[in-house]
Amino acid sequence: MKKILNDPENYVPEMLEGLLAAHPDRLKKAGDELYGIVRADAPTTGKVAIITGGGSGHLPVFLGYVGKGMLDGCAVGDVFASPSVDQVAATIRAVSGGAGVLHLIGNYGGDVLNFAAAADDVDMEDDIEVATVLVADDVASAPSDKADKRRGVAGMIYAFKIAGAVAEEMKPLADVKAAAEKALANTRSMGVALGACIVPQVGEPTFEIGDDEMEIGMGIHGEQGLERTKLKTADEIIEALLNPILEDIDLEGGEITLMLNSLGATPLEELYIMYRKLVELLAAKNITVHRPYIGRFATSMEMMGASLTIMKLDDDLKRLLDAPANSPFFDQSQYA
Amino acid sequence: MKKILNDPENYVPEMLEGLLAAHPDRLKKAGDELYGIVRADAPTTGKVAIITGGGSGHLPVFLGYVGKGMLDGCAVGDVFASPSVDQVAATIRAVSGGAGVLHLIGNYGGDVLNFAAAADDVDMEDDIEVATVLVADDVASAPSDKADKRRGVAGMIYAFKIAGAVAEEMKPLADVKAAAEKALANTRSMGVALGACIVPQVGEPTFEIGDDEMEIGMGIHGEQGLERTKLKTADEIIEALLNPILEDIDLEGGEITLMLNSLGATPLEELYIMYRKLVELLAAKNITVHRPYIGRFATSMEMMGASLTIMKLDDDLKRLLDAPANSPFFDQSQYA
Amino acid sequence: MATTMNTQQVVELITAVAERMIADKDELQKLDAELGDGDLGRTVSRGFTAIKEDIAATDDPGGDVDKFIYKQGKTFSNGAPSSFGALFGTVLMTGGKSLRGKEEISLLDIADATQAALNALMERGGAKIGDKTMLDAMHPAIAAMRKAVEDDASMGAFFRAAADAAQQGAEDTKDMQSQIGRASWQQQRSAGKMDPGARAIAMMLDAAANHTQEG
Amino acid sequence: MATTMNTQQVVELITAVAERMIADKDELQKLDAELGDGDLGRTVSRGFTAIKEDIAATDDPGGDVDKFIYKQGKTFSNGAPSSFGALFGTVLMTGGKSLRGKEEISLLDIADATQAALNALMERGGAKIGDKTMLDAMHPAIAAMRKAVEDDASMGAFFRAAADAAQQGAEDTKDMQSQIGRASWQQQRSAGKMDPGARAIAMMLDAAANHTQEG
Ligand SMILES: Nc1ncnc2c1ncn2[C@@H]1O[C@H](COP(=O)(O)OP(=O)(O)O)[C@@H](O)[C@H]1O
Ligand SMILES: Nc1ncnc2c1ncn2[C@@H]1O[C@H](COP(=O)(O)OP(=O)(O)O)[C@@H](O)[C@H]1O
Ligand SMILES: [Mg+2]
Ligand SMILES: [Mg+2]
Ligand SMILES: [Mg+2]
Ligand SMILES: [Mg+2]
Repeated sequence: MKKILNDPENYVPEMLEGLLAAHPDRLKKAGDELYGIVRADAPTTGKVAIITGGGSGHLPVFLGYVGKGMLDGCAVGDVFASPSVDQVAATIRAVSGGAGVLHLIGNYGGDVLNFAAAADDVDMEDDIEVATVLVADDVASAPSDKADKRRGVAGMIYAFKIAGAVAEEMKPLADVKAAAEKALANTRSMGVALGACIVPQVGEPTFEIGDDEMEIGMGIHGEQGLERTKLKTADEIIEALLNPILEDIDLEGGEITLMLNSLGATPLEELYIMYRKLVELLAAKNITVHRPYIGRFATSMEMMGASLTIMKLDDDLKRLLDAPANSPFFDQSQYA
Repeated sequence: MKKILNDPENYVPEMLEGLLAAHPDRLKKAGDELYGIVRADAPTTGKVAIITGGGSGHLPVFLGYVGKGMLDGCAVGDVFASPSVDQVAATIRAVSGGAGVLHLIGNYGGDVLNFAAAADDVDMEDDIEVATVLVADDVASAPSDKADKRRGVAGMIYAFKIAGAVAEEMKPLADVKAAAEKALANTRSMGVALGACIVPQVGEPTFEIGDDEMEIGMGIHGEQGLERTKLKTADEIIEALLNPILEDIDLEGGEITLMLNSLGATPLEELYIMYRKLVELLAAKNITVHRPYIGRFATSMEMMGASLTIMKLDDDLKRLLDAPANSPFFDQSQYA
Repeated sequence: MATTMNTQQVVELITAVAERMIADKDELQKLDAELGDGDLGRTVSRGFTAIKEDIAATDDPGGDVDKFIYKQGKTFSNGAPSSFGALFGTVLMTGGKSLRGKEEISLLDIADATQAALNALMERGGAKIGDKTMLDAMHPAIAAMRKAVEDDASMGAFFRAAADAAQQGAEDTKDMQSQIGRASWQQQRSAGKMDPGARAIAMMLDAAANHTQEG
Repeated sequence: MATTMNTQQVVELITAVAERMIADKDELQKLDAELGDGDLGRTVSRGFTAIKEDIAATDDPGGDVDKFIYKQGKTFSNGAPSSFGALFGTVLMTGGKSLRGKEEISLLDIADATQAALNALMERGGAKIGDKTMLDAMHPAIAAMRKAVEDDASMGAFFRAAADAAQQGAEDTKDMQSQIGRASWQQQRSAGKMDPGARAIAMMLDAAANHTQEG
């Protein structure tokens, strides 16, 4: 296993200690709970707080979006594992500013169950109101008639951004929840993997893939995808990512934002090579692109591959997307 | 070769076309020269223009730092190759705002020669004044009595940031050059490689490295390093990166900024694991850290490994470092 | 032979199950790698290790049997926070709650507690019988438990019957298509593979049968 | 046999050298992989391909010999923008400039042009003789050229002597420690390896000798 680490069992706590040492001006623990990372100035009284959470190994997802204009806190699991009920509850308590808390989490069994149990706890024990929105944007994971079963991938970042902007406007919980739901109703993702990653505590690749192979639709934890094929060209790959999205949501003639995301090892150069073809394909459908995000936004450690996320825009979503936001991992200043 | 690309020969031009399609609001070609990337609003009349350049495959280096508060332009070479004299000259012409141009480039033979030849051309043909500062921050590449022979790595980003901030203040060429020189006099870097990358036109890894090996001091193009050893722990590795820097520049009791940089495939999680130990080691020497940069700032495509860069600060450098800056790859807003 | 258990006996039973699950975690790991993400072995070993540690750390690991079982549910799910961890935690917590006030528990109590847990799982997790989950091992096990109670079976026979039925239920999941959780993303391709959670339930009951038959 | 060349003959000579360098690029690639970054094979093949293309694209590839050589220097360095590309481009540009106004060039002219190029290289690149670079092949080659001129050698013998001296110079670089360029970062470890740029110069002169000896 080629990794820079000490004891694999300490991968996550040491990572979190490093994070807190690096950004004490912007992040802190949720009380005593190391596995709860919240804004340094949390809670913000009167503001709806938004938290997410899930397994580690996806930086900047999840905790990288804790910051002004986005999330208030994040419950952190071990690599590819859910945070526990107690960790989620500690996070909720640390961010609650009296206006309610929104759980904005990926549609993964463990996370869904543990966040629900934590919501019960803080409801009963602290009278904190919690609403939940599940991210289920990966079109590869279920057909459109079972869209609620889909898993959540990079699309969650658009939900963080949109709901976060609404919360920053001091809107009530129902509005923040509705904004997240609207963002997600307009969002679809699709990924491709070329190479596996290694969970530190396991020490072996999560899946096997031939030197000349790729898998379209693979999940970010190595969940089996739609099709294993020979490695295709960049132009073919981006088409294979775009087409299932276009079949799932009508974008023709509209305006979108998009995220072309490396799963980790795939270099930015290759994202731009794909982007070149992508704008061509979109232009042919009269789809215009606002504020493309091209980079590493949701990774699987050193996995090789990429994902495409598209969010259909209206004036409202566009304004909220453009609002400033800032975290140690995501800085969208007034300039851009 | 596991890469998302079309014809390997088109790796760089297709990457550049994608880049220009993605960021037309912030970047444009240097006239007709695709291999010259400049700010969309270049030239800025009366401002000293700063350009850099070098081989592709290091994003965000080099062109990723073209933007407000940093560079005005970048001449782009093929993967790991210098841009040509004509490409550099076209870039100079596109950014020159009448106040002179600073070449701020890595100390690599091809780049040094071609930028010098281009400077001759624009001096003779266009009366453009050019000054040159070479980045030579990699302590692994030569002993301190031959420090001018060292190669340039991630430390160049601090030089871009500091010199860029001074240029933005509309200071004359001599001041911008002096600022770059001061930044670099205070800057040292050291890297470690765990895994190789593949130059697309070559199709094979640039070097061989065993499954349980690492190489301290390896260059970003796979130049042989100081020592090949068994893979060490994160704590040992960061110490091996820090110690040669501490031997080369006196930091004890001072304030620094630092860049803990992934060479590509190494995930952010592992950088934070190293950072945890790094602050411990620095604290033991009474060295305090201002604004740590932790992420991917200078890569070698999918190379696995990391580098540490340290710049010693004084009030002046600190103010210039904190100034806002913005490019599609680097956004330092007023918030942070 | 006794057909009731006091707290001390429950502690011993759970400890025996824990040992077995930690020892055989690789089998679950492999099944989950086929159908899910390959962490179920780690989940059960972490969850049961947490329970063992909790038992070891408590001076009198007994106390009220309902509270003990409830607490081990919390311990399991906090120690192994995956789907199965949360769900099996719910099984123990709900089971514990349904035994409220009992000093000793009977075989019928166990059948009823398992039924209560099943209901809670369906409510919490949204799965139905036949969705290819741990429910498909629990459901036939409960029927077998009730039949064993009717037949005045010994505790050993009770758990053996439940274990066999659960194992058959786990085998039957091979013919099902996953409707919920990670495995559902495999859609048609999930057919032919055994559900790892169902197998985990069968394995626990088998360990319980071995333990009580020894006694 | 003639000891001067007109433009047409220079074009033929450069074309012959180009063919050879493109054919034997792998040898240079390997040497540069040992001591540098392994791109010298690609550099020479790209540079000489650019020259061949330029010659093919020009109706009358001749014209003034000085201008022709100068132009091929620009073509080489823009076509192969690495250290060697820039430096060998400088060789041709400086050589061309030193032939200003000539219709035909003599062997002495060639020796003088090579000397002018060597001086320019030292100025541009900052290397000295003995720093383990292409200079260490050019320097002995110039001495051999001058001796051949003194000895009234034929053009073929002139280039053969230069090529042999250059090759000996390249061999001698094995004993040197790199003082400049990428190879210098290897410090002591550079000893024992042949400088790839020096070998490239020797290879070019060998190609020139083969071509002119055939004629
Ligand atoms: N909603 C559910 N209801 C009942 N059982 C479930 C549910 N979701 C998952 N399971 C069970 O959990 C097992 C997987 O557990 P685990 O590996 O912890 O899941 P994950 O790694 O996806 O979080 C499945 O085999 C199944 O038996
Ligand atoms: N400053 C210099 N002066 C003379 N020759 C040099 C100099 N730098 C490099 N060389 C020659 O160039 C050769 C390497 O060329 P090349 O592979 O193009 O370099 P790089 O890949 O480092 O840009 C060396 O073997 C050496 O002969
Ligand atoms: Mg899991
Ligand atoms: Mg090179
Ligand atoms: Mg699992
Ligand atoms: Mg080279």
